[in-house]
Amino acid sequence: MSTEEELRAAIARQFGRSLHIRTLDTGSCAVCEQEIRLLAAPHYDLHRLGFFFTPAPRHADLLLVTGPMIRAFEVAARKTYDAMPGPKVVVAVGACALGGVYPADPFTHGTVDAVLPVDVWIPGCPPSPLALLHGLGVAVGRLAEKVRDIPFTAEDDTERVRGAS
Amino acid sequence: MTSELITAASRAVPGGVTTFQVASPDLEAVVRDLHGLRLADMFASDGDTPTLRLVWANDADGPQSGYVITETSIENGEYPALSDIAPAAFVEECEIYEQFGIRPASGKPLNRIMLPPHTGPHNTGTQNTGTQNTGLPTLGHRPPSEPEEVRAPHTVAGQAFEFPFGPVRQVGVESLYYGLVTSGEEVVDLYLFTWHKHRGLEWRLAGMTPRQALFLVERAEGLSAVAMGWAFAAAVEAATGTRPPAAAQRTRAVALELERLYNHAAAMAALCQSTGLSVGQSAAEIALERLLRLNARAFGHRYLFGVVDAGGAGRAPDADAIRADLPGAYGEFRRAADALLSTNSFVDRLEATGILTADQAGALGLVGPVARATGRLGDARLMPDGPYAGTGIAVPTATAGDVLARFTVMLAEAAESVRLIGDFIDAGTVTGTGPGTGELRPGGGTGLGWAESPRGEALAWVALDDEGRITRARLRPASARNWRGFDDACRSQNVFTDIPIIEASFWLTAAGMAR
Amino acid sequence: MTPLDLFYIAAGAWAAAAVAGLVTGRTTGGLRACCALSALGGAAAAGGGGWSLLYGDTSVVSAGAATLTGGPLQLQATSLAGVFAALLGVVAVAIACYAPRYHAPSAGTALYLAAYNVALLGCLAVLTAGGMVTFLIAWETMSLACYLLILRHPRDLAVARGAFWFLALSEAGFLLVVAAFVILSATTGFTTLSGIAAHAASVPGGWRAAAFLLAIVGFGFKAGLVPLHVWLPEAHPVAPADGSAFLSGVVVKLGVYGIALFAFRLAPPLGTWPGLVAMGAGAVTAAIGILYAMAERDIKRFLAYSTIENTGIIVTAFGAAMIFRASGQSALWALLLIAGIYHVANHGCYKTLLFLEAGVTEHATGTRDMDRLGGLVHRLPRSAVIAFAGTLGIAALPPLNGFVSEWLIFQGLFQGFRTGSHLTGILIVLAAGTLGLTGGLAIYAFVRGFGIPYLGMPRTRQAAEATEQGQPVLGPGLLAVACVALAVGAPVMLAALSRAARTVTGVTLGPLLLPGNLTVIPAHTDFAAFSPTYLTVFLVCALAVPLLIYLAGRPRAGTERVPVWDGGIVAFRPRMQYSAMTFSAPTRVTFDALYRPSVSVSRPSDDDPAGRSGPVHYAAQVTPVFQRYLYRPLVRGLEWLADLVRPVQSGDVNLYLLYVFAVILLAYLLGAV
Amino acid sequence: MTLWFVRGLRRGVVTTRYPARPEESARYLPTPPAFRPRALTAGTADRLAASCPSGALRRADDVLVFDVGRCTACGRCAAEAPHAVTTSGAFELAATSRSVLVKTIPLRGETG
Repeated sequence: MSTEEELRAAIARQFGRSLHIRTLDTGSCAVCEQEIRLLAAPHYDLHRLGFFFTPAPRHADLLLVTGPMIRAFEVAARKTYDAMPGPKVVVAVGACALGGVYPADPFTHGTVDAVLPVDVWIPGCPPSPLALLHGLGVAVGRLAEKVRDIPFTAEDDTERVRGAS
Repeated sequence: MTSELITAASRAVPGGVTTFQVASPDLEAVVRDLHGLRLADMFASDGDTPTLRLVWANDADGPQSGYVITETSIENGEYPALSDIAPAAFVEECEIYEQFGIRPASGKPLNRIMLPPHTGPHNTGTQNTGTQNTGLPTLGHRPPSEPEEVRAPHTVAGQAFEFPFGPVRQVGVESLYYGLVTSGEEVVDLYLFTWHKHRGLEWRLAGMTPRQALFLVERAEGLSAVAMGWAFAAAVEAATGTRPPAAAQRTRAVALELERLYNHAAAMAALCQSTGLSVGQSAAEIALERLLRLNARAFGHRYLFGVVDAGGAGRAPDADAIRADLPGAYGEFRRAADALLSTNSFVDRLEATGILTADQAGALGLVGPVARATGRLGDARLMPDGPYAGTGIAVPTATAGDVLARFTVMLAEAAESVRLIGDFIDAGTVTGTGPGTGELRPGGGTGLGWAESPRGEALAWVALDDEGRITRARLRPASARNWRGFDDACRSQNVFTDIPIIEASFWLTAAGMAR
Repeated sequence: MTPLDLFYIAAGAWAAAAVAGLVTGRTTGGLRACCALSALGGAAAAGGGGWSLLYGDTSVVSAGAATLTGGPLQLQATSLAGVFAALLGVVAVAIACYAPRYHAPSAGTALYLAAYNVALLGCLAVLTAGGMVTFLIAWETMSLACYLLILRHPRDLAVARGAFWFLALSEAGFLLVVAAFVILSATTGFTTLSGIAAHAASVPGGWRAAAFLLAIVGFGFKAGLVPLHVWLPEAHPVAPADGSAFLSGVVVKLGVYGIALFAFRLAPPLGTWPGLVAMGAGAVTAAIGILYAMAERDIKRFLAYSTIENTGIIVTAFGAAMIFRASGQSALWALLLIAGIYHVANHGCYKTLLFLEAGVTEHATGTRDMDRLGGLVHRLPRSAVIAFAGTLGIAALPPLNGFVSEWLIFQGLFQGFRTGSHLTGILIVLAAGTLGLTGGLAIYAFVRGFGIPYLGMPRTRQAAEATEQGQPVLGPGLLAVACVALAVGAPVMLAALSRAARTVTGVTLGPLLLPGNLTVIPAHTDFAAFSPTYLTVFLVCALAVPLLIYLAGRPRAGTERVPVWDGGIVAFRPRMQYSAMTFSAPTRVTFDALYRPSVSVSRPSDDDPAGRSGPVHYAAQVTPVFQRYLYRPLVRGLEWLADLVRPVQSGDVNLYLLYVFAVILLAYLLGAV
Repeated sequence: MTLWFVRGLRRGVVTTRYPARPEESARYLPTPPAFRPRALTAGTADRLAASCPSGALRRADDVLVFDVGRCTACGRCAAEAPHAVTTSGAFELAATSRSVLVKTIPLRGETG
């Protein structure tokens, strides 16, 4: 198995049961934050899955990053990442963080992975709490990544299209 | 001249907006005379000579309500110091200086609002150098500023010390830097930096078509996407002389009221969290989630992005879904609210906390529930020429000005929103595509647009060139207004633990402040 | 050969030093020579003091030529004064090591050194005075010399005011002291202290009590008993560092000596209530002293108030000792006397040390304001270590010396129930409670007093650029060693003290206090016990354990160094750390009745929203209650009185002749009656 | 507090069973588009790319490159060419590598 798969297996061993999450807003429009807050709400209750929010990066295993990574915020982002003990996972959340809304320009880097080493990408504007739950599961290697097999072609088209990867 | 202005300000105008040219010398006198009105916004636009625009709102429940815009062209890079007469102008004076390099004549030191001290690896939330070494583009001429001229908002002197808080704060909240200046016991002062989130939206919008722009405008403050989008769309429509179909307007209104509902539910959850009442938070979040699912079912988006379109409505509500789910979702909201109001430990924390007086709200030009909780009547839905015209909308107010007053105002607004949604749906709405959506008329011009976001009046002003592309767009979400009342509210008591409660009751976003 | 001979040597050396200072103080070499002589005198005095502890009281000898009074000086070395003399010597040596680097040679320095050595001489004379006239002369000499050494920079108004406060109050005190002596000598018919002491018992108790009360007030002015303390915070900051060290380390202690002299040698036997008076005064002084220290930003004012607190602790111990004596608990009487004297020695050492370090800080940074300092531990490492030792001592934390004496005092007070009388028992325990509060606040105050200037980040450029180059280290270092010695060698010290105390108390406390094996027992075996020596050893070892573990574990544990989590701001700013005033804000708020704090918040303009344009200035001032509400009216009254009698002073010679005539006439009439 | 206790009991459980069971409310979530290759011509692809505000769509000569990561599910492409675009209904889009999110859609539409 490839080194990446080994890494995923290691993370699954490390974090499979319990994992602490720190969030980081690098310039979002406040909607991704709302969805992340709702993860702890009764409807989704991520604690039942062994995920917990922690305000201190020192105790965090996973960093949920939203927003297009404003350049003025770069230092704070790096410091937050550095403050986390290894092994650590970075999850880029939302279209902003994936480069969908802002280009790389004097104000923003445009994407999170321009500054932080992203491990998991969660699309969506905003990604719904369900999408976030799935993403967290993928991040800790507990859920299978599905998007690899979705062709994004309509059903009436019989012939499957290989993904770019 | 000014008397003419006053009469104009108190006269019903088709479209609700009157514009006047004011020469730079007599601007000060005009501001003195218009001081009875609320200074809603102030911005500049670049040209051969930069133009300074002041937007005055006449908050009244009646035909005389409306906006007055004064246009003044600035020759020598200076204009009379307006913030000495109308304190609400101070933030914009600073912003305009950052962006255009024109400043009030009084040499009063200006604060840093939008542009970070300097970008690059050594940017800090707190240190400060001149704007000229931020490598960021500005809307106008780069200000000719020495570092000491644009200074950090506060430097602590004497025996107090600054408690640094942020920009990376607790989980699931936006990045925001508080400087809490304290003597160890009392809150001497409190200020905030939001430039960590400045995305240069007004700079980006220049050169876009309105439809492209809307995509970003909705994301200026995602939690009031409908209001901001509607204000912007209305501005564009005013600029092009487009009359959006009434059905499309009603669609927008339905979305706007749904937005108000879910925001007030979220504010309620935040209030419970800040007071440590987890059960109440859970109850509020159940209501919030159900309202968001209602949004998704009715408009296809949990946060109602893409509902507003330039000249019409981009998405149509599923009226049956709303009729089916709204009562249940609002029932959750109502039950949670009632339970909270009958929980003394909760109400006691809210009572007499974070008090703002009506005078403060007026001086700072505050809007929305924050202002209405002090007894000021100000609601963009009362302005003429909207879908609300015939609805006999009731604007709830309170007088205490504390957190509890804001909370009760929000609850009353939620009830009113439910009624309005019902009325609008019964009156009929339209689908996003096809006839009735409304198309933008070609051509250029300038226009002002407004909508009442859950946080208060959202304003937008655009100037379009003849191809209909944006030359200057001004976005002013309610958050850009109300943060300036935050430190006064925090200083009204000297209890640190009240600050999160006050923040929750303001329910603002850093994104809206920074744009 | 008696301790007196050593004292003669000391006196000679200091006299010579005074002259040398006056003559050669302008040159570096001369400065050094003067200080060398001064150090020699100090060594001799220390030796003499130590010796007189073991030697007992010498006989009264008449020395020197005729004095102002016509009679010769009467000298006597007593065990009671021994500790004070030894302390005087040690402090003199330390300051002598410190001064050459602290003072720049100049005319002012020359005068200062002369005055300083004369003051040393005066102190020694006070401690060796065998007769009341000698005592009074010596006392006045010391006071005037101290006035001169405070007045180092007479052009400065603040200096002049501070010096004047000192002079005025010590003169006021002097009159009362004279009255006290006159009462005793008139009633006993003796002028030698030993004579008075021997025959005091025959005097009616009312006279003795009156003499004692006059004495405690009179000496209280010097010792700094509240409300007679106001000169300390005024004079200490303006005097040179070693001068204020001398004031706090020795001069204040002489006031305490005077109180002890009357309480235990001259005035007794006294009843219970004078003891209660002394104890109450001491407890109040201790509490108020530390509370005011808490509100000070100026390091030296802070230390001055802390001196007031320690005086209070000592006087409380003495008062309790008097009570126990009156109630026949001679063991506890001796214990508290010893504990009080021990605390005198301890406080003399670490307070001198701290004042000297305050001088170092002021020289290195140019300010005494805690809120303008910070981070000095990195700039002045050696001074920081020494100051830390002194801070541990004064905060009464083991293993340093302050802990030993305060422990003994508390143990003595806790046995108040042994007086038999419930009321006195309760009152003594109340005093113990007050001292408990004081001790807690003292730790709080000195966490602040050390943490704000030495730890954290520098708050000003001066603090950031401070350097240890050419700063004196030896003197304070010596005192730090003394502090440690007083802690580790506590059993030895206590043995010597108990022996010395025998000359006053008559009881031999030795076995009761020290049953051997370095353990200390507060007079009653069933009560408590501890061993300062073992405690020190243990604490040092305990400190070593984690260190060893760390050193042992370091290679294996893979450590990753990351900066402190600061919420994402790039750098903490100095303005983001606790300042002296904010640190003490809770106390200021709790005791605002005492502080009468006045807070002022000034903004450039109050209606600038979203951030005032410009700095927000916050200032909290504390009203010195006693200056304002006690002394100011007093001074006003005096001025009013002076206005009344001014007409008498017309300047007309004939009128004055008339006065003379009238007085003579009056005298004749009285004679005739 | 008893009030809240009773409320909670009466309210019952609202928590979803996801990921153990599928979540019903997911049906209403906005999801990225799915494309009908047979309806896609080069011209359509260009129009779609032009209509996309987030730059998630672009045409590389004979394929439509769809970056799911940048898609905001705004639905403007569906509005632009309803016959060629429908919604994918997929919301579980988390990817462990960025490239997985970039899809290429063949253009099978008959041109001309």
